[in-house]
Amino acid sequence: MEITVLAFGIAKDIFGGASVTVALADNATTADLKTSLEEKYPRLKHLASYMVAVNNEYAEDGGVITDRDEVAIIPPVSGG
Amino acid sequence: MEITVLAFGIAKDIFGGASVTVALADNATTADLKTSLEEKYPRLKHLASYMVAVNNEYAEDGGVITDRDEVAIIPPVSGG
Amino acid sequence: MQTQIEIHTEPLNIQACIDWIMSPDSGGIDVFIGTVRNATKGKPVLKLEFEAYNKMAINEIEKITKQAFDKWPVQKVLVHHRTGTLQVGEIPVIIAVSAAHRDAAFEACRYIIDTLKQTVPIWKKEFFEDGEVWVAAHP
Amino acid sequence: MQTQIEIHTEPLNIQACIDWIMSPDSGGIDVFIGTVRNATKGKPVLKLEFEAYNKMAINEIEKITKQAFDKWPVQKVLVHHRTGTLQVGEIPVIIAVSAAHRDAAFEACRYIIDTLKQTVPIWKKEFFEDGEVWVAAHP
Repeated sequence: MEITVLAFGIAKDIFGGASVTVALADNATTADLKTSLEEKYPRLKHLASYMVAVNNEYAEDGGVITDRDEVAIIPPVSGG
Repeated sequence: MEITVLAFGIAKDIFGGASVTVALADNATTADLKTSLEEKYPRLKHLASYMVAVNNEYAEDGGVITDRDEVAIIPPVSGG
Repeated sequence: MQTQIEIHTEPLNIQACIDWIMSPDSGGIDVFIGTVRNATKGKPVLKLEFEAYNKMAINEIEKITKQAFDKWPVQKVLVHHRTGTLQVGEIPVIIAVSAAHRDAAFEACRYIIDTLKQTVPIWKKEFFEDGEVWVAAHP
Repeated sequence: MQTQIEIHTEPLNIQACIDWIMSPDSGGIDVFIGTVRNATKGKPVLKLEFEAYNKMAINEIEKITKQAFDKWPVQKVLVHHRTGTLQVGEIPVIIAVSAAHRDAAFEACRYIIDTLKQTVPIWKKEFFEDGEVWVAAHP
């Protein structure tokens, strides 16, 4: 399946745009997504940390992603 | 000597005015002032507490008062 | 170390307080606004009257603001207190503190209002339907 | 339990926030105002840019405000956050909390800003004379 991943902050710079499309196996988890993105965009690994959000909630690494989910990469936040 | 004592808050009600004049021996202390006032105005003793201020500073009980000082009775404060 | 201390009978102006406290050096501002509550221990309050021993009150507030500057790295401190008759919803006190970092602003602001309530010669009378009382006067 | 949460690019309006938060039930209001500081670790800052993942940010702020209502007896909570380009001295965030008693207002306000900075998906880029940096992105 193809997943569109939204990017914010420095992740947008790393991906070169506000979203990227990633091909993942069906039943892929957020951990699989991270692995795939880190291969394509190694600079992700240099961040202090980053999270995956699924449907506007922080997602655990084991969670399964479907192509109906809204998926986003959340680099370290710095609001306020 | 005669001392004019300023009153605020409930002390104004107890004294029946914004100030009272008290006759004290020369070299009287704030403790003497309190004793004299409590005799004349026993309701002072029913307050949760009260302080004497001399020249806009809280005064200790042993401090000597002169007739050039600005003296005030400070009932429990409740500003803010 | 900049302070602005005022005690007066005019309504307090929040925007003017904010305008004074803001500065390009600061990263955080904490503002405490006291308001006249419509009840005390469940009993409806009609209005309040505040009285101050002005000169001494300014004096005591200056001491508190100096202590705040000694204790925390704060930049500006503002304390405005109103006296006279206040209706429910009106503002007796505004305290504003600016600092490079928010922790100092929060801590200093809270210290100032807590200490003001303990030491500054200002008195509040609450008016109820069935009478009036000087707050804290009696045990 | 009343909340007002907003994220937008318009300048934040302090007076409107105060007007919303005030109520005859409350005795104390604590307001935190974040401002853009002219320097970070001694280095002059020219401007900031804030970006938010709006829907999720609102979601996370709602969680924080609910936690505040669970933890403290507060009456109203307001969180306004600005996005886009901000100049030095401008206001990225206003948090206001009203309560019957001031302790709850202070504690909840501080909790909300502290937690917002840890969990809410908003990002800040600092612009210096010699470059720009996403704050907190790298170790």
